This record gives sequence, C-alpha cells and structure tokens, in this order.
Amino acid sequence: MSSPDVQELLDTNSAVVPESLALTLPREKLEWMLGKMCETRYFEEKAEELYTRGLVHGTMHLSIGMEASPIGSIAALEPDDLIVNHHRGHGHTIAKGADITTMMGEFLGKEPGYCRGRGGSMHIVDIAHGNMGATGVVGSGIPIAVGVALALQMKHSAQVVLCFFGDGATNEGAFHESLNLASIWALPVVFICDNNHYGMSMSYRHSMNISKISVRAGAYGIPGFTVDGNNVLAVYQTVKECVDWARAGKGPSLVENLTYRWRGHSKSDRNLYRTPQEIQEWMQRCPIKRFKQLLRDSQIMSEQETETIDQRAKETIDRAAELAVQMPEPTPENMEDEVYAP
Amino acid sequence: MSSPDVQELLDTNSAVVPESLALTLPREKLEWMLGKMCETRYFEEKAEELYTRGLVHGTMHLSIGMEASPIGSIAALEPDDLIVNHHRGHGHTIAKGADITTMMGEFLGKEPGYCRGRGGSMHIVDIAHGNMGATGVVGSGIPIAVGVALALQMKHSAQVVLCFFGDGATNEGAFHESLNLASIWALPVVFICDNNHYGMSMSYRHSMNISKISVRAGAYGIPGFTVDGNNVLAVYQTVKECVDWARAGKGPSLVENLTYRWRGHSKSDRNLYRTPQEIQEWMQRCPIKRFKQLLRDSQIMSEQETETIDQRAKETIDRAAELAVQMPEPTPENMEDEVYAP
Amino acid sequence: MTETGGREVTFLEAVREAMVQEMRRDPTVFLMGEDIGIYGGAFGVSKGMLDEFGPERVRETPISEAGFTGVATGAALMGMRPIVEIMFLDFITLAMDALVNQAAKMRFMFGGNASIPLVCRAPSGSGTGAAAQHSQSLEAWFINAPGIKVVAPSSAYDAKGLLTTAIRDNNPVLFIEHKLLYRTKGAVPENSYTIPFGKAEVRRQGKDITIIAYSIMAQRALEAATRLAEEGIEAEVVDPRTLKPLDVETIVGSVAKTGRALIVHEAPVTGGFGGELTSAIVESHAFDYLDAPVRRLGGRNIPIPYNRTLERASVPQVEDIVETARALAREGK
Amino acid sequence: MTETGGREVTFLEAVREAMVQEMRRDPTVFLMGEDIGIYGGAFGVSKGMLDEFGPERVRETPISEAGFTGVATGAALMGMRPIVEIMFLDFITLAMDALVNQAAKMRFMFGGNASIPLVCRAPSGSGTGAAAQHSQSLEAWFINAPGIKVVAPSSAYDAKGLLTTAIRDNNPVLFIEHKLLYRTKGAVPENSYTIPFGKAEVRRQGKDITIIAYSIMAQRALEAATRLAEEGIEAEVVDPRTLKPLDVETIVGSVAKTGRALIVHEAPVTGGFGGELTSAIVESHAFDYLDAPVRRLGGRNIPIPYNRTLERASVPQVEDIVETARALAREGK
Ligand SMILES: Cc1ncc(C[n+]2csc(CCOP(=O)(O)OP(=O)(O)O)c2C)c(N)n1
Ligand SMILES: Cc1ncc(C[n+]2csc(CCOP(=O)(O)OP(=O)(O)O)c2C)c(N)n1
Ligand SMILES: [Mg+2]
Ligand SMILES: [Mg+2]
Repeated sequence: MSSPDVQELLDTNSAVVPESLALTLPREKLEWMLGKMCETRYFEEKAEELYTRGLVHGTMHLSIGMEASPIGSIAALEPDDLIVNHHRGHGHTIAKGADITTMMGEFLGKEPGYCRGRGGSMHIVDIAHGNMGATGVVGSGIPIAVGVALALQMKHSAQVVLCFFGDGATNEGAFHESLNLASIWALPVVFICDNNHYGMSMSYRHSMNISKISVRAGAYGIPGFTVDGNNVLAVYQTVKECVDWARAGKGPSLVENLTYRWRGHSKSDRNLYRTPQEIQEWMQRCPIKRFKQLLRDSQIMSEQETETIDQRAKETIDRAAELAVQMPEPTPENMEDEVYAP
Repeated sequence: MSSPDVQELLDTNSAVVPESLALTLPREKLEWMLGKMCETRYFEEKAEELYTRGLVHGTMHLSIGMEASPIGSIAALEPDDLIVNHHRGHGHTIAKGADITTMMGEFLGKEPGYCRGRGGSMHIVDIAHGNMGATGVVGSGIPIAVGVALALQMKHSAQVVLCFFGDGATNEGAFHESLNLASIWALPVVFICDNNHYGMSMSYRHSMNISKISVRAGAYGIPGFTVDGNNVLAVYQTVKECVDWARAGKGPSLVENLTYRWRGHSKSDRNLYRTPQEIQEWMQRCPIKRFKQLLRDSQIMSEQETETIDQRAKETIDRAAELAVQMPEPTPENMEDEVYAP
Repeated sequence: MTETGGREVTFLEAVREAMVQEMRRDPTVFLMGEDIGIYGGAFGVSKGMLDEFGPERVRETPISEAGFTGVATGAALMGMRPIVEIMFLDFITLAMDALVNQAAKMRFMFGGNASIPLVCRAPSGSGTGAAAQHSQSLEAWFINAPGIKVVAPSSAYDAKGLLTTAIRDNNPVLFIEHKLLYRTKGAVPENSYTIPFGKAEVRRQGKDITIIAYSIMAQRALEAATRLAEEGIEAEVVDPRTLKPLDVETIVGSVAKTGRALIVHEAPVTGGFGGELTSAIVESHAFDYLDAPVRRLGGRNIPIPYNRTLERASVPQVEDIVETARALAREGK
Repeated sequence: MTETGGREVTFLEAVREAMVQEMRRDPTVFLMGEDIGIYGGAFGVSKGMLDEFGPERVRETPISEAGFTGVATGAALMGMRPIVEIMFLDFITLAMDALVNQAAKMRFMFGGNASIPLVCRAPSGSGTGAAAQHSQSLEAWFINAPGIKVVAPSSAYDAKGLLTTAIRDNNPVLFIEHKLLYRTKGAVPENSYTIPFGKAEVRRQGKDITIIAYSIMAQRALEAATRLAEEGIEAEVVDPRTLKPLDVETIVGSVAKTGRALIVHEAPVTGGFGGELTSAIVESHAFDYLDAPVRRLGGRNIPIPYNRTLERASVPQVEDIVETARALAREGK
C-alpha cells in the first residue's frame, strides 16, 4: 500500500475512482450510501430550521456539503467495527446506524436522547452501533480512538476503529502523539481527516506549510492518502483499503478527504474569511448530486429511483423531528448521582 | 537546501564532512571547539565526583560522549545569537559562554550560582550570554524557543535561536505544534535534536516507527538533516547552513545529531536496557578523541597542542569546582518576594 | 472611579478597548489566538483589531493551545507582552504545562533572571448550551499555582481597568471573562485607566450579611441583594475582582461587620475558590465576630449538562443566592 | 485491619503488589507509562513486572503524556482497566484535557452510557532536590473536577489496599504517591485486600487538637503528635486517605471533640486542599464547638527551590507542625 500521486483532485472535479467501481458494489450498498447522505443533509437542514425556530439551546456544527466523507468512510466498515467521532459528526452518527429520532432528541436536549440531553449535538454516543462518542475538544478524540484500537488489539478482536477529525485538529499535539503511538503498536485504526479546508476561519493552507495533510503520515511511518472527499466512492475505496490493512494487522493509516462545508463553522460565523465564489464553486461539487449523477450515468438507478431514496430520507427526518420535539425534557434532580459509575 | 541522503552515518564512523573543512576554519575556532568539548567533559566528570562525594542534592543528566552536538551547533552561532536549552544541557551552557564557576555554583545550589541555587543543573540560565534557560519538562522548551524566535522576528532582529531537545522529546505534542508554528511564520529558529538513541531507557527505534527523526521535518514543510553527531565539524557545517538559512529569513529547519550518552540517563539508571558492547562501541567513537585525531591528521595541531588545550580545560574545571564548593548557601527568608516581578 | 461622562459600553467592548489602547501605547503588546483575525474571535472580542494592527500583532494561530501558549511564554521572556486568547477556558487544560510549569515558575526558578509579562484571556462559564467541555470555571487551579495572578472581573468598567493593569503587569496573569457578561453594559471611560490588583470592591453596603462573589456571580449577588432588601435583609456585596492577589482585608472587614459570610461562585463547590475564601475569613480576626458558619454556594459537583433546564440548575442563580442568604441571615438568631 | 503476620514491606513494594495481584486476577488490568519496563519506572515501582506480564500489559510508551493518558481513556471506555503511570505528578499538566475534559466527564456527558475505569498513578512532592518542575503537589486541581476521585495514601498498608480499590473502581482515580514515602516500611498483608474510599483513619487519638493531614504529612503529623504529647498536648491525627470522596463525618466528629483543627498539606497553602477541609469543618456542626479558628499549615506560596535548605524550608516539617499545633492548642485558652 502506498500513497497514490493525487494531483489537485479537486480541480478535476471528477472521480479518480473508475465509475465501474459502482458496478461492482451490491446495489443495497449504493442505496445505503445515497440514503445516508440524504438523511444527513436533511437532518442538518432540519437542525438549522429547529435552531432558527429557537428550539435549540447551544451551538451546532453543520456538515452540509461534506456528506461523502463520513458516509463513504463508514461504508467501508463491517457492522461491528467502531468509530470515534468529532464535533462535526452528524453524518458519522447517522452512517453508523443511529436511530434518527433518538439522535434528534439529543440534539434538542431531551431525556430520551442518546445522552439523555446531557451531551447535545457535539457529544452523541451510540455504543450499541459502535459509535464510541464524540468530544468537543478539537483533537482530543484521536488518542481516545487509539485507546479503543489498543483495547481491540489486546482483546484479539478483528474489529477496526475509524477515528474522525478535521484539518485543524492535525495541528494539535494530540494528533502527533496519537499517530505515533498507533504506529509503533500497529493498532487497527484508520485516521480520517475530514479536510473541509478551514478550522473555524483559518484555511489549512495557512495553518500548515504543506499542501497535503496526508504527508504527515510520513512522520510516523504509516501510509497516507489524499482523496476527493466529495466522491463517496473514492472515499469508500481508499478507506476500504486502509480498513483491510488495519484488519490484517498491518497497523494504522491516514486518509485525508478533501471536502468543504457550505455553511458557516457554527451559528456565530459571518463567513468573512472566504468568498461567495469559493462557496459557490464547492456547491457545484455537491457530493449528493454527483453520486446521483454517477448512479444514473452508469445506469444503476433511474432518476426516479434516486429521488425515491432521497424522498424517503426526507420523510425519515421529518418524522423524527416531529417525534423528538414532543419528547420529554430531563429534570435536574439527583444529577450528582450520574457522575460516577457504581 | 535539501536533506542529504545520509546512509547510516554511524556505521561508517567517519566524517561525512571533508576534513578539509578544518583547514578553512580559523585556528581559534578549532581551539575553541576542542576547548569547550574538553571543558564539558571535565565539568561532567567533576559533577559526578561531587555527586559521589554527597555534595549534590538532586539528580543530574550527564552528556559524556555527546559533546560534539551542542558544541558543534553553538559554534555556528554569532555571539549574540540565542539558545533554549534542555535538561541535558551542560555542554550547551558552556559553549554559550557561561562562567564555569557560576555554573558549578548553581549545580551545587549556591547563592552565587546562575539561578541563586533555586534552579540547579536542569534550569541553568545565562541571559547575558544568550542562554535563555532550560526546562526539565521534556519538550516544553520547544515552544519557548519558538516564542523567542517570534520576538526576534517581531523586533526585526538578525539574531537566530537554536532550540535543543532529545530524541524522546520529538514524540511530545509540543514538538509538533511548535515546528508547525515556526514553519508557518518562517521564524529564525533551528531545531536541534541531540539524538542519543534513548529517552530514559526507550530506544528511539522503538519510540517511533521511522529510522531518521529528520524525516519529521517533512510534516512541516521545512528542511531536515541527519548528521554524525559525534563529528563536531559535521555538526558545525550543517547547523551553520541552517543558521544562515534562518538568518536569511527562510525559516526553521531540523537537525538531528546522532550521538550517544556513555553514562546512565541519571543517577538511578542501572543500564539494563542496553548492552555493554553497545556502550563500548560508542566509546570508540568519542567525539573528543576523534576531533583531536582529525586536528593532528590534518596537521593543524600537534599532539602537544591538543593536550595543552585539554589540560587547560581540566584546570578551568578544577579551579571552578574549588571556588564553587566554597560559595555561600542561600537562605530561605522572604522567598515569597521572589515569585513575582515588580 | 474615573468620570465616564455617561458613556456606556459592553463588557466585550471594554475588553477590546483595553487591548487596543495598550497596543497603541506599547508596540511590544500583541494578541495571539485562534480565529482572532477576520473572524474577530469566537465571541467577537477582537473584531476590527486586525484592520488596525495587522496580522503581525493580531496573530492568528493554528489550533495548538499548548504550542502558542508556550510561544507566548518565550516571547514574554524576550520582553514582548503577549496577550493569549484561549477560545474557551476549558481548553486551558491543554496549556497547563506552559502556564504553570513554565511561565509561572521561570522567574523564581531562574533566580530572578526572567520575567514573563503574559496575559492569558479566556471565556469561562456556562449558560450558552455548550455542554461539559465548553462551560467550565477553572480558576481554582491557578490559585494553587504560585507565579500566576488571577483576575475575574464582573463589570465592563472593571474589565477594562483590570485588563489594562494585567497587560502592564510583569507577570503571567490569567484573565477570566464570563461569556454571559460579554453583552452586559456599563459605564466605561474612553480614556485608558488601570485598576490595581488586590483591591476588592464593595458593590453594595449592608449590615446583615456579606456576600462575596466574583465574575458573573457578583452581578447575580447584586440582584439578589436588591431582592433581599425588599425582605428587610441588608446584604453587603464584596467583589474581590482579583482572586490572586486577594484583598483579604476588605473581605474580612466586611464579615467582621456583618458577622455572616456567604461565598458564591459558579465552579463546582467542592474544591472551588470558596474554600480559600472561607479559610481567609476563618483564619482572620473576623472569626471572633461570626454569628453563623461561613457558607459556600457553588456550582453543583457535576459536569455542565447541555439541556437548558439542567444547565441552569447546575450553577447558582439569583433565586438560589436569595434563598441561601436569607437562611444564613436568620441562622443563629 | 487485616492480619499481617508481622510482614513488612515498603510503600513502593505495596504499590507494586497491588498492581501485580490485580493484574493476575483480572486480565483487563494493564500498566502503561514511560520506562516502566526493564528500567522499572523512574522510582523502581514496576521493577520485575515486565518479566511476569510481558510488554503487552506492562506497556512502555514514548514520552507522550497527553497521548497515552487519552489512549488509556479510550481503552477504559472499551472495558479495559488501564493503570497509567505519570512519571512525576508535575507532568500531569500535559494530560489535564485527557483526565478532566474527557475521562472525568464522559459518563455524565454521555448520559450514563460509558464508564472509565482508569487509574492514574503519579509520584508527588518535594524532598529529592529535583526543583520546581519535579516536586509539585497538584491534588487540589482534581478536587474541583467532578468525575475523578483522588487518593493520597500515607502508609504502605493504605497504599496497597487503596490502590486495589482504585483499580476495581469503575471511575477515573488519581492515585498520588509521595516520593519520600516510597522507601518507608509498614505492615502489609500478603493477600489482596481493599480499603473503601471515603473512610478516614484516625491514626492517633487525642483530645486537645485535631490534626488533619494526608500523604507524607500524615506521617509528619504523627511524629509531631508524639513530640506534642511530651509537652502534654494530646493531638488526634486524622488521615482522610481519600480526598474525594472525603470522609467529612470522621473529620468533623474529631474536631467537634477537640474543638481545634489544624490542617497540614505540602501543596502551597493558598488554593490548596486545606480550604476545602476548612469549609467542610466550618459548614458542619463542629463550627459550634470550635474553640479557635481552623488553621492551615501548607507549603509556602512559591515554586519548590533546588537547594536543599531552601527546599526543606518550603514545605511543612515536623517541627513546623509541632509549633503551629502548640500555638493553636493554647489559643483562646
Ligand atoms: C482544543 C480546542 N480548541 C479550539 C476549539 C474551538 N473550535 C471548535 S471547532 C474548531 C475548528 C476545528 O477545525 P477542524 O479540525 O478543521 O474541524 P472543522 O470544524 O472544520 O470540522 C475550533 C477552533 C475547540 N473546540 N477545541
Ligand atoms: C514531560 C516529561 N516526561 C517525562 C520526563 C522524565 N524524563 C526526563 S528526561 C527523559 C528522557 C528524555 O529523552 P530525550 O528527549 O531523548 O532526552 P535525553 O534524556 O536522552 O537527553 C524523561 C522521560 C520529563 N522530564 N518530562
Ligand atoms: Mg476543518
Ligand atoms: Mg535521548
């Protein structure tokens, strides 16, 4: 396994992966990918709406436009594989099998939510589906994922863990220490950088003096790849290779999915650090539109079929939101009893 | 400037630098190098002796066998350039111009010592000579050195700072964050790794999955070099190039000086993690003996001349120790008044 | 108190004004932190500063708190006066070595051969629905770390004056800005001014009970005191303003007068700054005048939850202060 | 107290024995840290453990405190029971995010869907001439961080029993080992045993004054009590053993009996755990029985200096405890 020489993937705006990959994958897999991407998109649009209606207390981090990275990555997992998530993690949570209503409930701070309303959007955990939770401290999930991988290795498990983080997170010391530890112990973890080009407002081209984050893999003697992160199949293919590599006991690797967030960093963002053109250009590269087009072009699905999946996703989200809004609120008694495990 | 392809420098046990370099350097420079290396060696032998005699309270970290790295590096500086030092820093302190008696006084915890006996061996500071002090927390001096470099840049100074640390320190997050910051701001700092092959007991070949630490430079887009760190001229030449590069405003670089400590990590070390043969082999590569030999072979100095320098160094140390032992102890009154600057 | 000529600005603007005026006055002062440039910082504190001072002095950093706080320490060692913004006080967990082991200790450890004029600004506290990792009040840690001063203003006026003092101080200073105070307004003179460290402010006079509270809790204590007055309880509200150095004299003097002390802070009550305040009172002559035990009202001993109701119930609110003060005022009577 | 059959071991051996026995008993327990393998750890605590358990379970790490403490947190989340050794407590400054923001908060923040059975062992304190960055006593920070327990044993017997309890506890536990205690000996049963958290030990009965002290200060307090007895002052020495949870009842009961309380710790007095203890006493019914103010004797508010004389003068010694206790015992009489 060695890094491909990916040249400015984004300028080509085309899949490096042969479209024929789509033909080799089971149809349900492709349907699943499209469905989860649509669910993620609609979940976040709904989240925005609920926020605007004043139903959400707190901040949120939307990944609209970035859906191919988490969904293509998680598509490469077996069901009992694991993930460790970060603050911009709605797509990851959905792809890993979360019940959308429970998830929406957590987003709204409700008692039946995934964290009983204690965590919120940034900390959704879903152990049953292998989502080991998310931290809001940038980079701090990386060592935790390495610890998850260490436990897997010590238990002689065949499972693999995907560790998600952003471009900005790779400048934290936690990134460095963690990749080094995972490498010397050959742990079954794939590090996935959702490179959406910015931290909060700082372009990764200014936050580091290298043009590809994947070169950082070299500092740990592990493979590194840069992928067109708006091409769900390209993401899938590369991550699959890395997951197989990890499962075979060959250790960690680093995948950088180049993508872009259409919305601001969070609700306080006035988008002053980037141009409307840049955002427009990236909206042209919508990962969902591109995937639908590919499915049609390769005659795997008709427009009607892709739109049915799309519509079903929308309905799932709408229904979940309706139910979640009516969920009961938690009450503050005895919270002290929740801090320590018995 | 690009990394030379240095192949297992150590197995050759020979200078990559043409010996003719010695011929192009002023004689005083060569005398200075030899003198400082000898002073460092004798200082540490004396330190050991004082320790054994029970005159030292605390630990100490000896660099016997490693003298070429700090002295060759600092030889590349102008007098008003700066250094930030680490816990194994006697050679650096001496090379940067410290008064040996004052330094020995600090080692003994005396009031006239460099830190008035408050710091000890691990924290010697000598601002007047551009030694900005040392930290005992592994890796923590690296961001401080970057801050020193930032101040230099903001003041439009032509000065350069050398930042010293060990192989083990490069696994700390501080290393990563600091080199990244120095790189994006193109700061006048040269990062110098005194790679003595071990942390306390962990070989760098186990603490990381790469064979040369200098490859880590690639993660920050800066030049990186691996040098025979027991060849004072090789160290000098490479660091000089890097200092010039920094002074020209081209930013930081990383130099890895491959060397070895003959003694244990500190006094508690029983040397169980390495073989007597390994230590023996490295003692054959004594940087002082090699430099003397080179000076004689290239007929720059006679044996008598090198031994005169050596002898003078020994006398300097002996005299310093005699004086330092008699220095007054500090007294504990009003220490609270020393914590905050007025 | 300086004349303000009726001018009112927000706490946030007051913080910015102190920075801007000091940066105009002293070329060695500069600001460093994440997204402080065109974004203006997560809370907008540095909005506009990039335009005036440029990217050299409004220096954006990658997400590297340990790194840039260490860098600030090194720059301060060289005589610069960096102001570091930690986006949320919670992330100071990443910079504890730089602040506590390095910046705070260097002067002493180097035998007086260094001074570190470094200000670390950080927004603290809950109330914005940001949950456990973005809502903490960690001031107590720094009280037990010799070498660093701790400031926690409760008003726009104090924020400007104390930050100006902090920037001119030759030592590391942790400057805590409660997020919910940012939008509060107060009278603030346009001209630069300083407020000395170690001088508490008696925000309200009273004879029945002393409430000691800082940062946002000083504001809540004042509201509580107004309500208590309606019930005939006259509370004296003392705001220490700087937690280290601490104005023990003013606090003790007030408690000796009223005979009752209630300490209020947002941090979890156990291990919070309240214990230090209690000790300061109990170890003083005020002990002899105490008509009731010194009481602490702090945050609950839990991480801050996300849900709004839970979050509100986690830290002292005005009504909690009223209730506790009322009970304490009656105790032993 | 379990029968020891006259067997004596050092504090250090007791710590090792607890780890070894738990590792034999439970395959999910493992040790992680720097130089813990063939070197045996900086203080020799894990000497020999590599031979018995191999490099998987005596897992040496590169110098990456933040990283491996986070790794331990992740492993604990998966049901492993990591013991992390931080070579010097001072370096916990590098792992504050992992411990406080992550490990301590996960259970609550995840709505109960996680538990983090993690022990973090760290040698604390001064007395070895290692100066400011290798001599700190940072326990107070963790008292104010809900979600993590804090243990500070003063004897070999307690070290073994409390560490065994810590390893079996389903939560993060900070286990503080004073360096100067390592070589002290005490009666320790060979068999495994636990000591419950939250139970103080009255190390000596007395009627004139209560001295509350933990870790090495409990030993010094006992020595001081012996000397005080020669002067006719009968001091009761209470060792809380676990600082969180804290056995308020025993402490308060003793103070209510003696009417006088002296708190001793090594950490700088200002902002140290002493304030919390003072509050616990003052807020209790013992307040009514106090014949004198609660006093704290802590370390001086300075970084620890290198020089032996200065270092010794920086933290309470036996004679300081004797003096302060004597004065307090006489106060108000
Ligand atoms: C340690 C830390 N520093 C700063 C922040 C504030 N913050 C939240 S998200 C973010 C940007 C993160 O950038 P990146 O890693 O690229 O992820 P993205 O938000 O782009 O998905 C910042 C600075 C934080 N949460 N944690
Ligand atoms: C943060 C931190 N962790 C651990 C230590 C203990 N320690 C002191 S020196 C050392 C080894 C450092 O190795 P390296 O960086 O290679 O420097 P060397 O000692 O070999 O010169 C260790 C682990 C420390 N001082 N600081
Ligand atoms: Mg990003
Ligand atoms: Mg080394």
